[in-house]
Amino acid sequence: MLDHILSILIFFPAFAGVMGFMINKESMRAYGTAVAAIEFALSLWLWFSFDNSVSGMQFMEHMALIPSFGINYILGVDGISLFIIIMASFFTMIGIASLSPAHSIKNMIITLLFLQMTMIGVFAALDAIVFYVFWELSLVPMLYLIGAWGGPLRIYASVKFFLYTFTGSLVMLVGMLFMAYFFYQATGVWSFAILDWYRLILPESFQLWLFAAFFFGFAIKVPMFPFHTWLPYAHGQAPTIGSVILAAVLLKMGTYAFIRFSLPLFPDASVFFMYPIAILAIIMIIYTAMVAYAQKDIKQVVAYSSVSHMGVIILGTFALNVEGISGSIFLMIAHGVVSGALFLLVGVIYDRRHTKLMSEFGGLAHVMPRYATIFGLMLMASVGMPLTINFVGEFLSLLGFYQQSHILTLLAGIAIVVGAIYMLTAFKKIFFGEVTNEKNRNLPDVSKRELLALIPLSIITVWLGIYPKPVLGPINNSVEAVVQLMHNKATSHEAKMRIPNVSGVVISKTAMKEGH
Amino acid sequence: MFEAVAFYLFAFLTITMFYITVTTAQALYALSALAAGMIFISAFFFILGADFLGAVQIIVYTGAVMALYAFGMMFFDTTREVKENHGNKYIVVGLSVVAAVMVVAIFSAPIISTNMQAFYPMVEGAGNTEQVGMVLFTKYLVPFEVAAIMLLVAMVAGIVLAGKKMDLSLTLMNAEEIQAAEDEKNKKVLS
Amino acid sequence: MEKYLYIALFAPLVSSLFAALFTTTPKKKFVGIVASLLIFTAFVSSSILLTHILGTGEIVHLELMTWMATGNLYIPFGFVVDQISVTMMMVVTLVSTIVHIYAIGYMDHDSGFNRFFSYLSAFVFSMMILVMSDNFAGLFIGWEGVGLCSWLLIGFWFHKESATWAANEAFIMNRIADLGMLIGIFLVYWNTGTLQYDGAFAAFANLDHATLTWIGIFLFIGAMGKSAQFPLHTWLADAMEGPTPVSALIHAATMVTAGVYLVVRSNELYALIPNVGLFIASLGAFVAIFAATMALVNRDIKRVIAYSTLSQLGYMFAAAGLGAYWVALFHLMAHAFFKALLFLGAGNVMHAMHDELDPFKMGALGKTMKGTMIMMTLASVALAGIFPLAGFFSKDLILEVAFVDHHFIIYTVLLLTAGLTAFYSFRIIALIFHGEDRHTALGHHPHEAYKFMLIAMSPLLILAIIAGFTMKMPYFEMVTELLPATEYHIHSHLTYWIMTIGTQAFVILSIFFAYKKYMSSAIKIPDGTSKMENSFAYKLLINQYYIPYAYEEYLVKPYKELSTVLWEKVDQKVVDASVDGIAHIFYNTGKNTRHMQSGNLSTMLKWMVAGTVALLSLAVVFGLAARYSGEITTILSGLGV
Amino acid sequence: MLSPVNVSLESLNLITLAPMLIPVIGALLILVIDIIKGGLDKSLYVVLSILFLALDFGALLESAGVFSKEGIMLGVFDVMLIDGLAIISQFIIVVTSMLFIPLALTNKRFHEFSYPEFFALFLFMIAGFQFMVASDNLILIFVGLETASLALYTLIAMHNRDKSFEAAVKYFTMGALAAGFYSFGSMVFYALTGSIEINQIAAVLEANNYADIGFVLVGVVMMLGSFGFKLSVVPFHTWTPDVYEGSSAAMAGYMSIVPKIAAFVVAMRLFEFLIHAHIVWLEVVLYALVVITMTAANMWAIVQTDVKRMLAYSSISHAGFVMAAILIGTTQSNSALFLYWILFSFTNLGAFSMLWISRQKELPGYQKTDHSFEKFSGMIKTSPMAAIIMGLFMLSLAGLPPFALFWGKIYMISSAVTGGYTVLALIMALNSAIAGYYYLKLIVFMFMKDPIESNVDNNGQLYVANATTALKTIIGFAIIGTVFAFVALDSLLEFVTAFVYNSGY
Amino acid sequence: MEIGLNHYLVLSTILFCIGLIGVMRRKNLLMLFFATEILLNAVNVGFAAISHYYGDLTGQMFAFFVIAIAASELAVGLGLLIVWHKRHGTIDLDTMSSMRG
Repeated sequence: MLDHILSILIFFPAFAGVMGFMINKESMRAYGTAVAAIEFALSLWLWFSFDNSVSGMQFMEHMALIPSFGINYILGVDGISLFIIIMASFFTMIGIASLSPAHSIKNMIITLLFLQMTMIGVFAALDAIVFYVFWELSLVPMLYLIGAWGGPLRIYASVKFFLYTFTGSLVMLVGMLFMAYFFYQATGVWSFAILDWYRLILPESFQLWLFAAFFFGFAIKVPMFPFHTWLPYAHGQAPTIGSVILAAVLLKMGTYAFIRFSLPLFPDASVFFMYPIAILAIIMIIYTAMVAYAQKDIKQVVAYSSVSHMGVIILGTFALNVEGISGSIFLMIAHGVVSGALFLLVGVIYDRRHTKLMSEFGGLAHVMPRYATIFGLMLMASVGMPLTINFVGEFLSLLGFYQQSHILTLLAGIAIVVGAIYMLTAFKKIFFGEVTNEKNRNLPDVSKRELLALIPLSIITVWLGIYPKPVLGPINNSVEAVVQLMHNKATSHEAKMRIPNVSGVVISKTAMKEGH
Repeated sequence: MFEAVAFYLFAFLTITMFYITVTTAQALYALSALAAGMIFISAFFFILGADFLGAVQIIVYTGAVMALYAFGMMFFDTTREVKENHGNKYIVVGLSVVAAVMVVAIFSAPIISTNMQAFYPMVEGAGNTEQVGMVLFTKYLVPFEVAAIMLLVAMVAGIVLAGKKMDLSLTLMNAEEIQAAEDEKNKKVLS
Repeated sequence: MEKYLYIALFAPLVSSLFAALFTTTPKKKFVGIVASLLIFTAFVSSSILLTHILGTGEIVHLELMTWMATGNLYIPFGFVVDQISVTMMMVVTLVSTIVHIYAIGYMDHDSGFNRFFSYLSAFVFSMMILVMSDNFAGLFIGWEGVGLCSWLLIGFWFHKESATWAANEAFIMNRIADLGMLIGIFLVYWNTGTLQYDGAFAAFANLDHATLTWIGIFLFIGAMGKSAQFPLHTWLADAMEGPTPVSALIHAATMVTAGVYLVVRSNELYALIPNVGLFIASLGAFVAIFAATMALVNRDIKRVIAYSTLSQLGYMFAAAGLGAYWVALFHLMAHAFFKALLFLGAGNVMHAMHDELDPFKMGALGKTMKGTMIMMTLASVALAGIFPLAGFFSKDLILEVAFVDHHFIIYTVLLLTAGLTAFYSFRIIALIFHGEDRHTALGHHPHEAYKFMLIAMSPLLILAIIAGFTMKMPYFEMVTELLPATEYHIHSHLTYWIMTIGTQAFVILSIFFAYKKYMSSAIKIPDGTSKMENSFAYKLLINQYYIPYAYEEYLVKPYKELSTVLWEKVDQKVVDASVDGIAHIFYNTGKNTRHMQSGNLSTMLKWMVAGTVALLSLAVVFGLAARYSGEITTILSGLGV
Repeated sequence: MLSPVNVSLESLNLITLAPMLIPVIGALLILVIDIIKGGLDKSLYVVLSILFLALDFGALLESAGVFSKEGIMLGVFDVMLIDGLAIISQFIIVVTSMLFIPLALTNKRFHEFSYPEFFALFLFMIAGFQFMVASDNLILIFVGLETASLALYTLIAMHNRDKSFEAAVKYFTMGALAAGFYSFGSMVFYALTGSIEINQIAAVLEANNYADIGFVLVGVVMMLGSFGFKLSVVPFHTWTPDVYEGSSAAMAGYMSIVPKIAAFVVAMRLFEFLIHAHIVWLEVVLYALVVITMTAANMWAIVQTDVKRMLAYSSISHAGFVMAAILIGTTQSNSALFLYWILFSFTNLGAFSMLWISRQKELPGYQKTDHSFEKFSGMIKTSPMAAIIMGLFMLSLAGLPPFALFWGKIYMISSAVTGGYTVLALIMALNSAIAGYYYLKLIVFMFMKDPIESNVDNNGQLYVANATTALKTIIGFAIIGTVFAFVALDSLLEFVTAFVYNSGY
Repeated sequence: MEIGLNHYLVLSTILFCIGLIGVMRRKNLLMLFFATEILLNAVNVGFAAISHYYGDLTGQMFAFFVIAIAASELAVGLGLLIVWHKRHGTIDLDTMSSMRG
């Protein structure tokens, strides 16, 4: 069974989703939760069976799909994708479990299960086309989620989300086809397998163009400035569960793809574009943080804060060293947990008041102390308080990038200041002060169902903040392999300089220290 | 010399006739001019030695086609002056003149491949009709048969469209109306 | 000894978590008691560690577990108890024990009683991590942790707008400095390959001067924030919105001194870059007098004390900057005792006066609050540096350091500040406890604080009195195991005596002047009419040199406006609009050209002919050009093209 | 004197005629049956048609087998040309026809299906298309084309309502003009080369090295005009939306596939040798036409208010997309053309069938046209299954993986990439994004809007009002073909590539 | 002055263009169909001429089939017109523009 665990992980939710059509409306939530829980258990089993000491791909599956055009169904996980997969299944589970009553909940749960399939598919795919299939397919359930259960502007938001990302990924698709063509020219065989592509060393000029094509697709997904404007709409209009999954998992596809595709395939181009991208990332960090500060809607604040944090992830990725990339992957998980939790939290008051305007609230800490506490915890995680999950990622990302550029890191570091500004201001507006709005006077505190989602997230936030090793270790191993690959493949002198040579010494050094 | 005179004469005539056809407001004039033009064209065929074609032209066109058109004209009652709402004349004339000038500009130069080897050369001594028949029933047998099918199609189409079958539209009637119409029909049969 | 280390470290955490269990329940006294006991346990453990170190000179160093490890980076949760950290631990645990006990009384009537203890203990825990960590990352954990607790505690009364505002201000301002610190840490890592103190310090010797300078500067920026050095000082005065025990513990004794601790801890670094040290010293001296001047006129007793703290921090930095690390640390310790005492006394006063903070509205409280008066007066004496109280030994030593090192400007400034310190300290003493009774008219009926609160304060009082002459030499011997053991002696005895006596006289004169000025019955509640209040100097000082105003006006507001502009104008009108614009181009093109499909057959035919003719024209032009290419070339060459 | 001709029967290679003759026989049989006994139910004719088409399919399989063994076949005085293109396209024509003809078995009665002439004409039309693709003789192509077209005009008109007559007249008139262009173009080629067989035209032009290119181009332009009309290339496309709107959804869906593939094959035969000869003019013009057709049609589709009309524009856009294959002119691109069209036929079959089963006879007030977007409002609530199926077809049309058209799309774009047309590849990709908008529009209506009251009351009956088992089966085929296309893709690709390659394209 | 192939081609072109004028200009469908007949006849002249000058029969064949096609088109076209005329009493093409945009 372990030979096919990834396929099972991918298709089990979809199968269950199809079966779900037969389930009675009343029992749908229980069904959904059960399926998601099984899926989560499976993903935990995956983690359990995962060999931490191996840096390459594990649980590989291979099946011919269109061999004459080089398209094959290839799956596999390494330390980079493992945890994002677990996170995806985790969030689906708690998302469904904590779902607040909505119309057509059956459709919603089925949609979520399909969404889960696509999410896991993206992170497990090792064939560019299979990857692309899931990548694009993930848009559809999300489109439906936003469009059917969203706010007043939901149709605009969902269509914008779909078309924007769709456009970007089409450019990426052209890039992929080019890549396959180059591979064909070099070897005489068509192949879309990523691991095959890794072996291909392209001249720098080709790398630049292909990098740009891939970048376009990924950047919109991340979303990077100036391609980010779909996100506030999507988040602002999406139902809570939609925002949670969007922020926690879907955005990670972009950053994950950078690490899976852009860096190892185009090391020279990565170095070439490092500064421009870093500058974009910094604009993202500071600009969106400032925009977040100007928001009136709490969900928009969280949405923009997402963009801001994604900037740090990008920066860490383009540190091109083990510290930065590990940090950025860790931050992906961290950001998923924290912003997912924040969106859930926003959903809590939205469910009660059906408004997200901060001016409607104030003094909620009196009325809903538990809620305020959890919000406060997540707020602190969001601003990167040490011993919370976010700090580890942010610290490592910035630390990593510092090797590449001092001044840019200094600028990027402003994140910790501006992040605090908008977050604290928002917190103050909602929770502090006297209760001025009568409607808020008798709001119930978080319910058990909501706690069901929030408590595990809080625990993870603190646990991985204090003890990130179980996650960071496997990530580190895989990232070292990636960086080494990049170093070996780099052709230009500058790239060789910029990308460190991770020799075996380092690993043993770490191991020695661990022993000590 | 005779050839040149004939060419220019008939060219002038056909052009005039066709010009009248497309410009006159009287459908009858147009029809007559068209018929005349067609006959003049058959003159070219005779000049060019395509006797069979000339005959077909006169018989099919001037005979059959024109008769049909005349019938149509009567049916549509367009013997009176036809009022047509013309849009921008400049576009029409402009486009046509440009097209003519363009093609003439190219065609005015001699075609390079004048010494073409004929694939189905005309045979000295055989009549044109004979030759045509020879080619038509060997090489062009299949197209000929397909043309027959085409004519059959046209016939069926004409019958279907112009016949009674289109009078009642089942598409537009709902189930009850169709039922009523069928009952009506059956009644007639019975009575 | 590991056991005691863990107890010292984790007892506050346990205390915090324990109290946290009761945050949503009504006040429970035992929460406070248990918390105090646990903190006391930490204190006892610290004491055991202290005796251990004093006895054996052996440093306790251990690693709890790995925190982050990736690539070359390896950060453990490592703790070290050496002479420096044990000093800090003692100060922290002692003051916090006292503050905890004190708070049981002080927070008696507050609905957030349990929550308060949770926060307070969490603070102690963070502080312990800060001082005990054996690496920069661990330090940073504590660093941020205390920031967080400070935020929670300043904003403890979150229904008050001013409190939450001050909390956010403190947090954000600290964050600015933390960025500097973070960069400093990055620099350390990429240049030395480690963040452990021992490894990093050992590697510093091989680094070039410029790098070290940058490291020094960035780490010091971090210190500036936490210790509220100019220009990041405004939060400290505003932080007085928090409950008074918080001010005593965090904003006087412990957290604000973290910056000093950092500089002292990094003494091996700063020893290599004396120019940065000089800058630190100069800044310290500047802040000392700068803060003291603001304290002169302020009409809020807690703020006066806060400025005083600021001023004293300036002293410490002056000492540390000049290389006298042990002196700085000593002053830190002594200052913690008497400043905490002063704050707690002020707390008593506040309690008695129902949170009235304007000393001009008090007067003659000495009659009802004798104990508090004695304590505060003695603390002020200590602060002013009168022999033989603690301040004399620590503060005058700093003056000597400046003198001995021939930094006469710094010396002069610090000396002047000493006089100002005495003046403003006794200004409030005089206004609160002596002179006319101005409060009864305002309807206040002050009473003395609970006895146990006073008893709790008494250790501080004792320490404020005796710390100087009893502890200086043993302390010196202990701490110089790690720190440079420079003794500062003025070689000429005559000079020494002249200086000492001169300073004492100057200070005592200032005290008398203060008493004379503010005990007079002519003191009225200022109403903005007096000549002094309209003088430029007064306005400058009461408005804190207009710095908060400037920050508000030139930083906060523009930031807010820029944010709004970025959102409404840039993000929506430019970035988003251009995306929508592209979409609209397609949509509108479709909309405007759909009339091409007019539904009229004639038009359709025209389009078809037009399309063909257009293509035909292209074809013919191309064909003619090809046909006459020879001629065209000839003509063109004839034209000289 | 003419010498008598002796022709041996073997040399005629009559098998090449078999696939075309079968539907002709079928059509005649139907006519005969109608004469003998009128008033028989349409199901008889439907099944008869399917049977003859199945026979046709069998004959095609036979030809395919012969082709793969012996290569290109010429027959009946070299008029017939059975090569890979002819076989693949006939497969597409026949299979699509087989799938479309059961759409006649609707629940409601519609005029055209009530008359056996419809089925006879339908089979004649198929024969016409088959002749058209299986020859490189311009005469036979012309005659085949006209046979098919005339039948098609009639089939459209037989829907028997004002719009369908209007559509038929428009189509017919423009078709007549296109026929004029075609014959003029043929004349030019004939004048240039003395031949009307494409391979000989190519050979002669090649031999004199395209002397007097202007002359050649005049012929090319006329042919472009004619096939531009058939393939609905902008600006010759104007008939398409009107005709689609005017005819029944079933017919419209059929028209979006079969006539076009026939025209594509002829266009490929006609233009490919010119592209291979690197006629710059043609490359530029085709490039422009492809881009304009794709983009403009997409932009017009965006602003449509009727789904069928939107699909009409969308099929123009798809045709433009596929036209790129002719421009690129590699084996990969030509295979991509067929692959794309096969996949497209399944999806479009599904989409139009879905429209067909929801066809009403009387339009409620909120609906201006047969299939206006409002009609589908909130469909997910009233008939979820139908909505999901329709949504899948839309996604497939939008080129979303893993649905059928996605694979066609990537193979086509890949061929552009391989052929060196990078910018074109990008434009093609980005056009999919524009197209996404209007497909999404329908999805938005179906899934995100609230249903109209009356539809809630009758529980979504509207959307399946016309459905019968036969129609549902067809939709089932379409769904399977759309969703699970990737299963068969590899063998399909190999088959198509082999056939195209062995035909020399 | 010899009459060459070019003369005939030019004539054919001119006639074709006259046909185009008619196609574009005519609003009466019946008269529009006249114009399409002109188009086809124009081409036939060309074919016959080429056939003559090349001494090749193919051109005549084509012309022959063109005539057949013209006749069939006429049948279908008239059928359509009759249906339309029955319903609307007019064959002016301006009356048929219910579909647009």
